[in-house]
Amino acid sequence: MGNTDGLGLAIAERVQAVMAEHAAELTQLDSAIGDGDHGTNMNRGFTAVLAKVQEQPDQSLAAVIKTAAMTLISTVGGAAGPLYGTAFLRASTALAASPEVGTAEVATAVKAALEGVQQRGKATTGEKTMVDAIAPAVDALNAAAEAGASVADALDQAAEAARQGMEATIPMLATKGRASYLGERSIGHQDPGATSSYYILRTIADLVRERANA
Amino acid sequence: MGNTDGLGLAIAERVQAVMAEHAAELTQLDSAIGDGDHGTNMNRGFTAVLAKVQEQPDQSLAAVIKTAAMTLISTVGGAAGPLYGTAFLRASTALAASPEVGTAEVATAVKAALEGVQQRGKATTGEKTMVDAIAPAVDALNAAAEAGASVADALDQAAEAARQGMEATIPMLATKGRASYLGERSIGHQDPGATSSYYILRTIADLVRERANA
Amino acid sequence: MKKLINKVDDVVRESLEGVAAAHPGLLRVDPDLKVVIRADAPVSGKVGVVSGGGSGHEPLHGGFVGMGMLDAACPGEVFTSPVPDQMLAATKAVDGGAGVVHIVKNYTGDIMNFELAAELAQAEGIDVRSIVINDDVAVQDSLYTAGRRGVGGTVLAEKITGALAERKAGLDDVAAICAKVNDNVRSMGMALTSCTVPAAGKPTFDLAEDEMEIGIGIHGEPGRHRLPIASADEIVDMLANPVIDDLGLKQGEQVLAFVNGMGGTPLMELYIVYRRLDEILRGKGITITRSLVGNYITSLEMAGTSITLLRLDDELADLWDAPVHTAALRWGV
Amino acid sequence: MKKLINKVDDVVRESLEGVAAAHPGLLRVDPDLKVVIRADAPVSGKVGVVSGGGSGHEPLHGGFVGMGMLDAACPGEVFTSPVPDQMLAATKAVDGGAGVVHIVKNYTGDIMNFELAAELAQAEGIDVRSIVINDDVAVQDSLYTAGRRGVGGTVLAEKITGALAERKAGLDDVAAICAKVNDNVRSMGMALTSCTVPAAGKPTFDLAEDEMEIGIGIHGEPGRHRLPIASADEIVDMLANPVIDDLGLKQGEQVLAFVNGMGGTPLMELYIVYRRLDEILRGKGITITRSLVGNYITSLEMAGTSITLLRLDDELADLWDAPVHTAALRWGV
Ligand SMILES: Nc1ncnc2c1ncn2[C@@H]1O[C@H](COP(=O)(O)OP(=O)(O)O)[C@@H](O)[C@H]1O
Ligand SMILES: Nc1ncnc2c1ncn2[C@@H]1O[C@H](COP(=O)(O)OP(=O)(O)O)[C@@H](O)[C@H]1O
Ligand SMILES: [Mg+2]
Ligand SMILES: [Mg+2]
Ligand SMILES: [Mg+2]
Ligand SMILES: [Mg+2]
Repeated sequence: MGNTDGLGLAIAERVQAVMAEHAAELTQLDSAIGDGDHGTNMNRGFTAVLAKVQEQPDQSLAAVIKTAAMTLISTVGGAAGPLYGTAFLRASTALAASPEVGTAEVATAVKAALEGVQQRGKATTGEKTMVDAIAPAVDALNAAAEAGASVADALDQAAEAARQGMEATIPMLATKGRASYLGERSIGHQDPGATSSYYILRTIADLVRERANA
Repeated sequence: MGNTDGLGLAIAERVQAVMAEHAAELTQLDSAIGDGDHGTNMNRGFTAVLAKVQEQPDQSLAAVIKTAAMTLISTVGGAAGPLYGTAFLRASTALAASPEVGTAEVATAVKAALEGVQQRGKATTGEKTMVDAIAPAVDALNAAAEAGASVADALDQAAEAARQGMEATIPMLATKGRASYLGERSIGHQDPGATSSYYILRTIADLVRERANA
Repeated sequence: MKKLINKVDDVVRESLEGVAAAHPGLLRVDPDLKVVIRADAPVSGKVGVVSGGGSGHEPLHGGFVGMGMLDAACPGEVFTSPVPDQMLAATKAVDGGAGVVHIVKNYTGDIMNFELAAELAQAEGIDVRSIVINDDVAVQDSLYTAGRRGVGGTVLAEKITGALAERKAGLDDVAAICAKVNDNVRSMGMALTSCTVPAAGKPTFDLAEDEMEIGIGIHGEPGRHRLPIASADEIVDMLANPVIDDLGLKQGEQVLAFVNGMGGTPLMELYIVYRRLDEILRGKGITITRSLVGNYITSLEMAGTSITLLRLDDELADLWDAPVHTAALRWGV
Repeated sequence: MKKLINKVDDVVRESLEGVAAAHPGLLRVDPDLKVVIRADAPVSGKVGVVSGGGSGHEPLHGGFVGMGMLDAACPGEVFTSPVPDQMLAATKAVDGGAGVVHIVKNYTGDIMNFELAAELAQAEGIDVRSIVINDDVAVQDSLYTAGRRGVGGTVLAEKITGALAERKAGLDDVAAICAKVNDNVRSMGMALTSCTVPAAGKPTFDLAEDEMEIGIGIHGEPGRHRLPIASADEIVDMLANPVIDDLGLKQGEQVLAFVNGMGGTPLMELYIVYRRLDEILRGKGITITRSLVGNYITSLEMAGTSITLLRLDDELADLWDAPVHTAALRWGV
């Protein structure tokens, strides 16, 4: 996508709306294997992000994502705050480095985000966390970049991969995060963080597609 | 009734059984306008009374009733303990005074019991307490004594009068005891203490009738 | 009924055994007779201070036995006032020769049982003064009724009376300070849920998800009114204003503000209640110079709160600040 | 949901405002930034002791701010660990030049947020040591998992660490004593009911009338096992034995026994729990020389209990006995 003007703000608006819409569902998932606050946390965080982004002068994509990162860290708390905060921070740094944003740059940015989450949380795939949704998305983006797919197509495939990764958390035994305290009882429930990660990627993908078609 | 041999113990046994049987019901009534313990209190008290009476040498009616009084005072607590304790104490004193126990003596004893309750509790009829069950019983006994009725018949009429007095507490506004804290809300509920008083009188009446027929 | 208990009949005795095991230096317990006695009782030359009432209000009264507060407590069955035997035993155990004050919450049962005990103690030559606490403004007072209940004010009366007794004041003075607290304290409470008496096995009353009881006592009795549930601020207004009015508090006066939990309400919510109470009093120019927030006179696991205000003068404030060492209240030592 | 609250979003802030209003001499509060700070902080030359975590565990942590315990507490949203900004502000506010110890309960969120805060504080030149509390034996420990939760042991760690800091010990020593407590303390908890996070509006889990959860944490999480409800004595056996075994307590050793209520359980029941715990330990020749019974680390209005045992030596016992003056724990002053 050549032009990213206003994309950051648009993402902030859309993600905030999606989190508000799914807050109850995410909290419900977290009640089953966590402490019942993930939806509330994400909703609080992205509402704060939107407010901050709206009032900031520099609306460049990298600047907006950096604001999102700092705001999530200062308002979300819990595990999700530092994890998403670090993810967005790394992504923004990666994007800031590249003047043009094509499929390869998007792949690099999401990969940086994943690395941030893993450094902070020390989780790898298969531990029933957001990593299980984000990692497949990174693979999909790399493949799409190889294949020279458009950003819109690439993000579409990434979101689909994240959805499958999210669903794959259901049979998993949690070994990280609160769900790990449940031991065997964590099996059979979908991970809330993997679910919020999927929603974020899906929302961005849809938005980029719309702008491409516009 | 000329012969009162074993009557005290028989009463203790029968009343204990009746209180155990109706404990839940009495507690239910007390839950509505009190604190939900009247059945438990009465059951605990008369179980203790029976145990004490069984092991005492002097089985005379007056002695047994005196034991009941002291035991109720030391085991029931709440309002019912001192009230029934005082009632039985006065009754036993009255009975001890008279060698022969006829209708007149029974009337005097129950009247003494009522006076004891009223001195302790400062309640008069119409305040939604046990007084509303015992007072009519006293009137019935006096009338029966006048009419020269047998003890069995007299107690039968007394129990019936107590039943009516008990039911008459339903529309009353409580001004004594815990129910008074409810103000208007006490109206429409039958008083637990009036109910236990009726059960005691009815139990004694039935017992005396059986012995008369025997 | 979900409770951490063994046999229903053993609840009071076993919990007293736990109290004895947990606080050996502080108190001794006779679990069969059911009396909790200050470890060093009788303190010779000191007026003994005894209270008691049904169990289920913990930490009241047993949690207040110790230096500077109660010399003995007599716990009855759950929500049932204790029997004269307990009070007599307690009175004898704590009499240091200077007489004993009975602090009695105004309930027919408590009054009558303490009355019997006092008669028996007097007969044994112990000088007893009984002070009745009746601070619940939810109940209309009148000569012809049982009158007002004794609720939150009891905690403050026990602390302040015990403090004066600790200073070896005479029997009349100790009784007088207790009466002074009662004259200057008022309370009102509410419930969001009922509670379950172990022996009964089910809640004393049922309350819908959107209802609350205003003007409850501490025995799981229903209150004066059942109302649709309201916000914390609205509820505090309903409780605080009758208390302030009944006490006739005026601008410039100082009070001790006591926000009590009924047992099942989180501390977090009690502080939300305190926040509003503080706001209301400020608005009227009344200053809170002492505060107490927590579960001190409870109704088993009932969710709810009560508000108690005590008008303070230097004497009462000084006695409140005096050292106290009990299981539930401790400072200055 | 039945709670004494106003707007769900204001619960934490309003309750902090209540805390500030109730304890002016003891602490100060920044209700927007959400930090509770000891009134006289920073105490120069004294190591600052800071803790924090989600709200809903009151009195933990705010109720433990004061002389001889915490210098500051950072309450997050209900059951959500606080954010680095709070911890950084608290750390700066209490640094008396001798460095600051962070006492962190072992939850992924708490760990990561405190980690970020520590990095930021270090960057500003404040020497920070973080000690992680992970005393919950209900959770199998392993290098490859999030590990054990920090629960009841946290209360004891905060008291003892604060006591040593109050004596002006150095940063390494203060951090070391906190680690020593963690090495010698274990806990296990259970629930009879769930609890309701205000923002969620309904109970975190459902439990039938005849079921209980064994091995719960303090966030309304379900436990390790759901079992048919048992008697208090049986339940205490289930909790105490794993704690005793995991600590490897031996005959002749001395312990501090802490029976904690989860918020909705009456004190009377906690003492029934204590009674059995005392019995079990006596049976093994282990002596309880210090005890604590009450609601100190809670899960909102959850009904349940947790048992914590701390192996005592003279050093730990002496620091436990040291004067403390906070809203929830006070003695010796
Ligand atoms: N170590 C970790 N690495 C990656 N993701 C994690 C880790 N721990 C937890 N998470 C994610 O965080 C989610 C929970 O977030 P949230 O409920 O907001 O925080 P908390 O668990 O502190 O309440 C989990 O569903 C999981 O996806
Ligand atoms: N002042 C009184 N005079 C006569 N009877 C009374 C009085 N107060 C209470 N009662 C009786 O006591 C009964 C309640 O007994 P109980 O529940 O055992 O005691 P408590 O009210 O202390 O729990 C009431 O139903 C009433 O009949
Ligand atoms: Mg969560
Ligand atoms: Mg009753
Ligand atoms: Mg009663
Ligand atoms: Mg959380």
